[in-house]
Formats: sequence, structure tokens, C-alpha cells
Amino acid sequence: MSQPEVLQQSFELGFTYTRSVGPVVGRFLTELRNRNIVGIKASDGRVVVPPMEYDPDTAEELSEFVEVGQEGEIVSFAWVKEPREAHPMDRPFAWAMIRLDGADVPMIHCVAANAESDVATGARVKAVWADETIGFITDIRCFELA
Amino acid sequence: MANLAAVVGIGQTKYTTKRDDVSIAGLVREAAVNALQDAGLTWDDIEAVIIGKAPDMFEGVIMPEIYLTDALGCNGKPMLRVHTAGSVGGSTALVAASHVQSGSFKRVLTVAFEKQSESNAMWALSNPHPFSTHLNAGAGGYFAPIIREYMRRSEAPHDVGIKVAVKDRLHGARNPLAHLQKPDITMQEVEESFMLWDPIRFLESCPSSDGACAMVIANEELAEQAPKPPAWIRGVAMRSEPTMYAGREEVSPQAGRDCAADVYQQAGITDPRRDLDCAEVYVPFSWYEPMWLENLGFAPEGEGWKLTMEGATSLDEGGDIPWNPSGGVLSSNPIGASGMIRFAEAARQVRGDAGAHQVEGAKLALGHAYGGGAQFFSMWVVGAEKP
Amino acid sequence: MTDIAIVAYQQTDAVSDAGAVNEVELIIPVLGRVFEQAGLTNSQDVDFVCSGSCDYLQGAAFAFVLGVDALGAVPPIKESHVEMDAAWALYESILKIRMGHAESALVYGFGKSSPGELPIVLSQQLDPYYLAPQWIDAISLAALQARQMLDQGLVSERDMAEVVARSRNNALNNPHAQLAGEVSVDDVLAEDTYVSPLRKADCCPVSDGASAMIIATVEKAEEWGKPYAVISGIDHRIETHNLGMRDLTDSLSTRQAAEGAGMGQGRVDVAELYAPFSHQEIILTRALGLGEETSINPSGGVLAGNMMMASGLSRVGEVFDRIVSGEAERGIAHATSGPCLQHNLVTVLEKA
Amino acid sequence: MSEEQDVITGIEAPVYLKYNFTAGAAAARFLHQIKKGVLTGQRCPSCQQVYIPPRGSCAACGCPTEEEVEVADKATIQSFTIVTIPIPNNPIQPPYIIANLVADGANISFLHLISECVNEDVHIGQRVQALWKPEEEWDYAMDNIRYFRPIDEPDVPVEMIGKLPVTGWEGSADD
Repeated sequence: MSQPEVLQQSFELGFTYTRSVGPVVGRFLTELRNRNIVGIKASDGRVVVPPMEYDPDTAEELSEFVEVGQEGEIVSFAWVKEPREAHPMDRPFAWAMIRLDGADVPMIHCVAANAESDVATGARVKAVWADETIGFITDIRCFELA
Repeated sequence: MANLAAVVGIGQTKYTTKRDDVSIAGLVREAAVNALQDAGLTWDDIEAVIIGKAPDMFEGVIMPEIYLTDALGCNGKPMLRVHTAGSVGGSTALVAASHVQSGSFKRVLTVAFEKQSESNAMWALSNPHPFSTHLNAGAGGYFAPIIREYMRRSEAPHDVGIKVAVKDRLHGARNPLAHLQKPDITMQEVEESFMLWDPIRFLESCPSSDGACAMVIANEELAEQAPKPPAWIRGVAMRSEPTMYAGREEVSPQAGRDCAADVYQQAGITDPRRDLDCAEVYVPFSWYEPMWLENLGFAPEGEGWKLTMEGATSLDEGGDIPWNPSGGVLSSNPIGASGMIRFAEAARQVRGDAGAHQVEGAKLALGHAYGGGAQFFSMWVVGAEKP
Repeated sequence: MTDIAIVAYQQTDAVSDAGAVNEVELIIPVLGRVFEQAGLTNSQDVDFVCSGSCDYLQGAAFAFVLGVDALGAVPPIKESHVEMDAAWALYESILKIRMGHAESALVYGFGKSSPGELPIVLSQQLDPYYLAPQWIDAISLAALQARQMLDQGLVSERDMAEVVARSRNNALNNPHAQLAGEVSVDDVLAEDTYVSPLRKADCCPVSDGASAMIIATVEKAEEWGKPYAVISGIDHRIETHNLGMRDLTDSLSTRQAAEGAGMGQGRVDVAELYAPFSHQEIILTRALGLGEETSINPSGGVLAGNMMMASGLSRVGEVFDRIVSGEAERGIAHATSGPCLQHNLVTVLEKA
Repeated sequence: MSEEQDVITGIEAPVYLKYNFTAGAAAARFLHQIKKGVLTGQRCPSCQQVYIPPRGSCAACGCPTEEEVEVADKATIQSFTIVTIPIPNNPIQPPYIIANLVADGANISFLHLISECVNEDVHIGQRVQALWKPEEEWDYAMDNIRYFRPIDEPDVPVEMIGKLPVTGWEGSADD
């Protein structure tokens, strides 16, 4: 019994999911559409952005929204030299943990920069809005150095 | 010998086509909070969480326990995710029970869910794959030929499935959580409904629902202290067999018969129709009631349909062995949760807490789930009395 | 609590692309070998079977259903499945034995990650509203964690390269390893960065493969008369899904699991840690308080080959092999799930 | 400000992932054969049952299967359903019949379409044969068979379905 040649075929597993978001995520996305960023106060008083629905320590529902700034500081970053097809940018960029002004907990988003050497932990960045905001996380198109 | 364990809290969501007011976390959370409230407990009282759902493709969230950690108060606790196809809700309850029955945990929370409105189950189940013929027309397409073979063998009248469809919807009308509320449904309405997968009509099929179900399971000591009556777990069993093999009995799978025999033996049941007071059995297509009546030993082979037609399984007709008093899968089907709903509804019955669909004086009940190509089975028997 | 004996362990080679092999074809040879090692024929000879796999790795729903075809499940068997690494299937199986419903169990895990783009596939494990829609790949998340370690002076790039070099060299003695070789720290450091600050060598490869294990009560293991090791403890803990709220430079849940499993009650001769990135091995080593007396990842660990959904079970298997061969008397195996070590399981194994 | 607009309650989240599927060894052999217009199964070395399409193992025995066996393109209807809803991503228009068919020489059924028939007359035990696409369209796919259609042979008794030799069905003495 011979081994036949290998048969390969590419396929796409895809669906556009229709997600209901609930009041907390919904509030954040609604504010994004209006080009505002809100966080939520956790049980220990820390401001979390984007807002979590439930507190990690007490498991209680969170509800106290806090508007935060659109600028912040890079807490950590990863420099992507070769963006993948799914990535939001087609030229080198950074993923970063960004602590926005008025927030305590960093959020993760992408940072546009010309070179890795331009990005640093502690660097200030500001949100760049998409041309059209629709209430989706990518309404913040990216951050760029402030 | 397994340690004793009992259900001390049950929580469900209202089942509906689309819960458009909550996130996935919010849906799961709601059932969990309801279960904690029912048990008179808080998050701190829970030692571990066991979560189940059907394929991740239904919501497009891979291994969702990772994202649901906080919604279920799991930070710092063990969290386990079970997936055994359509039987998963039942299997998840059994894995949760094993946490307590093994003596490893005193009290755990288990949750199963599906937010089917996020996608389309037909799509997820019949997603084209290279080199395959792609003739898979969803679950109904798979089960219709098996039902046809049952009809041929049993020579059952054509309206048995119609009768089950009506009976379960009338049961569902007693259950405010049930998705379909059809108190005025008639045999004629079912018969005239669209034939989807001949011989399965639209109204002989389950709906597609969003929903979650949760239970708190505790050890003997804590169950005895529980504020509401516990449902004692009297037997647990699982069986699996391959989807296809030469000579496989698809109408009445061996795995189902073996699983039932195992769980009955543990619970001391010798005649299920006589010994059990009611059963919550996974019947997603109406004809599966007579088929499972035989498979589970409530009726001899070929005669399950007679029980259905006599009204033995109907609350409204005062039957001696009501099946699916909650309305069953035919009234609500959040796939990943459907098995756990059967297990939880069986527990509600023996706790005397089933409201308008309570089977009077129910002391011993069967919860049943199946999945895959009717190849994965999970069952438990719960009782009002401690074994 | 009932002690559990591990009686047999087998795995496939970790390969970058298993090619023309479906799930069943991947599993069958491993199951055949693990049954042979235990002196058994097929799953009819054990009381329970539990597996771990993930549909999205190869993009087909119900991948595990086909796995049942490899078991000889006629007549039907007691069987269950976790959509997790098979280390958690081991956990479930142990509960089953401890509740008295089984005396023995087959545990297996399998994954074919090569058909998809694994780091991107794993991005869909994240929060479905904030993170998954951004398609943040698993390597970039680990890089964010590594940068925090570097920035805080908790590791140096040389420390990370030392982990890689040791992995490659250790893997020379592991016939199943995908990446092995006489690699020096300077060789690693000479490599350019990949997703900075990580080099490609800091990241585990994508592997296809499967592993399987047979466990039993100690009484049953004695009856079978095969050499065995004892699982004296097992525990697992998960942490918040918000990466920004975790101290990514530590692994609190690993420490909690180790405490729960009773790791501190004796010397640890060998530790197999599921660290898909070099800096994570350092985080885990510190979280567990492992010192000089412990041989860490003698197999090369998952940097030498990461069979998703089987690697966690493989860590247990590697420690088992060393205990029954007499190389070690007591060891721990660690498994992880989720981004940046979110969910961790620790098993303590001892000489019988 | 935000109060003036509707609050967002839902989003659309496209999740599209690309995979490169490789057929398993058993499937690859089957597909190479069907490209030549031949249906090939595999026989279990233990229970002797013939599986088609083969998956590389006998699901009942859990052992690998290697021996290749050619089966006929004539088959018997084991059961079927008439589907009246469309299959997502599939051009076939309802109503159509999908049947579990057991090819002569095989012991297990596969799914395929039944056509050139009166839907109401299709029945369990009915004999059918493959209608192949033109040879120049043959590919590595079961779709090389466009559908199966009834043939003029006596019905197979239910207890005989799945037990016919590759040489086919002569019809029993009492037919």
C-alpha cells in the first residue's frame, strides 16, 4: 500500500457574530462612538479601562463609571516587525499596555510608530480616532506618541 | 464508595430567542447568581466552578472559561470546562458532582450555557470542510432518518410525534422560564406546521434559545444545613460509543441502555416507570420521547409510543410518569445548557420547588442528556431522601 | 485521599506539521503504545476515559468526537472530554477514581495546530468585546509580559537566552523533541528579535502531536504489576482575565495550585514546567520557589515542542518517566492555559 | 453628548480564521481513488467490516485499518430524510433527499443525495446507483457522484442492508 500524495485545501472558518453587550460594555462602546473613554471603579477603588462587568476580587457587579483621559503612558509594549494579516496595521507597530490619565489599570491597544526605538515604556501616547466611530473597540484606531 | 452530594441551589435564566440585554458573561452570571441566592450563599462559599457548553464556535469564543473567570467569581479558584457535545450540560453536572463525591470539595458551582443568538447553530454544525460532501443539514437532518427507521420498526401511528410536541408545549406553558409559551397549541397546528426534515415538522423540533442554568452542589454536611430541601444525588452515569460503526444500533443506542442500567442500579431502581416519579429527558425532536421511553426501559421495545399515546407522560392527562414537566428541550433549547436544565429540573421536582409544573409528591426523578450522533449519554437520579 | 498511580505514558513526536494524519490517525499509535506499556488491550480494559482537545486548533467543531473512534468504544465506555489541555482531563479522571466510580483511567490529549495560524487563533480566547476584535496574538501578549520583567530588572535577555539554550541542549536527550541542538546563550542572543523583546527562540514552536497516560488506584497498579509513580497531589487555579489587573511578573495562581497540591511537603528533584515562552519559565520557577536541587525541564520543556492540548499532560508524563527510571524520587509537573499563564495546574508525583 | 443617541446594545464581531486542511492518510487514499471514479473502503482486520469513506480506523474495535477494498457504486437506502430547508453555504435547493446509503461491499452507510425519483416513493431498502459527473470534472471529492438514483432491482430486506457483497443484490428467492 503506497502513501498517496498529500492533499491540502485551504478553507475559512468564519462568521460575523451578533453580540449583545450588556450595560457595562454597551456604555463603554457608546462613549467610544462619541469619542470619549470611560472606565469603571473596581471594589478597591482602582479605575479599570475598558470597564469590567465584574470585580475580580469580590465578584460583585461594577457600575461606577469614570471618564478618563485620551492620553496616557505606556506600561509595556511589544514591537511587531512583521504584522500578521489579522493585525490592525500593515506596517510595523506596537501592541502596548497603556495607562490612561485618570485610570489605574492599563488597557491593551495598538500604537503606531515609525520605529521600535521611538517607543518606550513610560512614553506618553494619545488616542487616534477612526474617521467614523461606530461603537466598536477599533473606534480608537490606534494610539500614537503624544 | 462515593461521598454523598446534593443539589442545594438552582438558578436559571428565562429562555428566549435572543437575550439582547446581556453580554455572554452577563447571561452566565445571571444563572449563577440565581443559584447562589436559591442556596442562600455568596461567592465566597464556592470552592470551584465547573462550566460546560457546546462547541466554542456557537459564540466564537475559544475556551470561554478564560474570559468568564471574573463573572463567575473564580479568581484564585479551580475552574474546569467540560465539552461532550449535546450531552454537555449533563456531563458538566456530573463532573461537578464528582468534585464533591470524591471528597475533594465541600461545595461547588456548576454552570452551563449557550448564547445561540450570537451565531447560527446550523452554520456552526454544518460548516463546510474540505474534501467533504457537505450534505450535513444540521441536527434535524442527522436525526430524521433515524426517526424514520423507528417509525418503520415500531409501526407507531403517524401522530405520536405530534402528540409529544403538544404535550411538551403544554408543560412548557406551566413553566414561566420556558422559551416557547404555547398554552393553546393543538394537534392540528403541529400537523400543519412546515415539514423541515421529513418526518420532522417545525413544531416537532426544539427552538434555538439563549440561556444558562446553574446549580450549587454540596457535600452531606453542608446539604443538611441548607435552607431549602436538598436534592440528593442517588446515581450518576455516563456512556459513550462511536458515531458510526458497522451494525450500530442507532434507534436505541447501546450506550443509552447501558447508561440507564448503571444509574438505575446505583439508585436501586428496578422498574423505572414504577420507581421514578418523573423524568426530564433530552427530547429535541418529538419522536425521541417514544424512542427514549424504550431505550431507558420505561416501555418494552417497540411500545414506547403507547405510553405517549395513553398520556402516561403527560401532566395534563394525569399520567403516572410525567416526562419533561418543565416543557423539555422542545420548549427551550440553549444547547450547551439543555442537559443541565434536565438535571436541574429533575432536582427541582424532588425538592418540591417546581411551581406550576410540579409533579405532586415527586420523590425520585431522572435527569437525562444525550449528544453527538446519539452516542454520548449522561444521566443522574436525584431523590428527596438521603440514600 | 486515595493515592493515584501513573502506570504508563506515551506521546508522539512533536512535529511542526503532522501532514496527512487525521485526529484518529494521530491518536491510535499513541494509544496502542500506552495500552501495551500497561499490559492492556484497549479502553475496554480501563474504567474511565477522559480527553482534552480544542476544536479551533484545526477549525472543525467536535474534533473530540472523532477521537472516540480510536478507543474501541464498543461496547460503550465511560468517557468524558474537557475543551482544555489534557492535564485537566487527568484532573477529572482523578476525581472519578477518588469517588470510587473507577479504578483505572485512560487520559489523552491531542492537537493539530499546524492547519491554522495558532497565535491568531488563540487571540479569540480573549475578551470578545475589547481584545478579541483587535486580534492580539498570543506571542505579542507574552512579549508585553516579558517587557515588564525586563523593565523591572527581574530578568535580563541573557537569563531568557539561558533558558532557551538549556532547553535545546536538554532536548537532545528527548527523542520526541521538535527543536534540539547544541545551542549556546550567545547563539540565542545573536538572533534578531521577533516580536520584541522576544526572539523567535524565546517562543515555543507550533507543534502537532498527542500524548496518553494510564492511571489507576495503587491497588490496581500493584495488581497489574507494572512500575508506577504516585500522584500525591494535584490542584489548579485560575486568575482574572484582565491582564492589566494581574501582576504579570508573578504567577499567583501557580503558587496557589502548588500549595494546594502539597508541593512544599518534600524535596523537588525534577520540575516540568509548561512555559511556552522563556521568561515564563523564570516566572514559574520563582513562583514555585524552585532552587538548585531541582532539575527544570530536563525534557527541554515546551520550548522544544508544544503539542497544544497535550503538552500539560506531557509534563506529567515526563516527570513520571524520570521517577520510574529512578532518576528522581519526587517531582512536580505544571500545566497552563490562557494568555500569560492565566490558569495553572500543578501535580506532585512521588516514587511508589 | 451621549444621552442624545441610542445606547449601544449590540455589535457585529467578524471572526474569520484561515486554515489549511490536510486530508488524513485514509481519506487521501479514498480521494485519490474517487478521482479515478472508484469507491474504496477499508476493512477492519479484526471484525472484517468495511468502512467507507474510511477514516483509518475501525470505530468499533479501535484498531487501525489498512486493507483497501473496492466497493460498488450501487447501494441500498438504509434511511433518508426529505429536507425542505437550505443547507448554509450549499447551492442545493430544497426539497431534496439525503439518504444514508450502504454501498454493495460496504458495511456502513454514508450520506448522499437521491434524485431522479418521486420523493414520496423513496423508501428504506430501495436500490440506487451513482450518477457520476462527466469524467473530466472528477476531482478529489465525493461530489464526483452527482447523486444516486433508483434502479430497477428488488428491494433489500432491512436485515440484509449493510451485508451485501460487492457483486450486488440478486434479490431473494421469495421476491
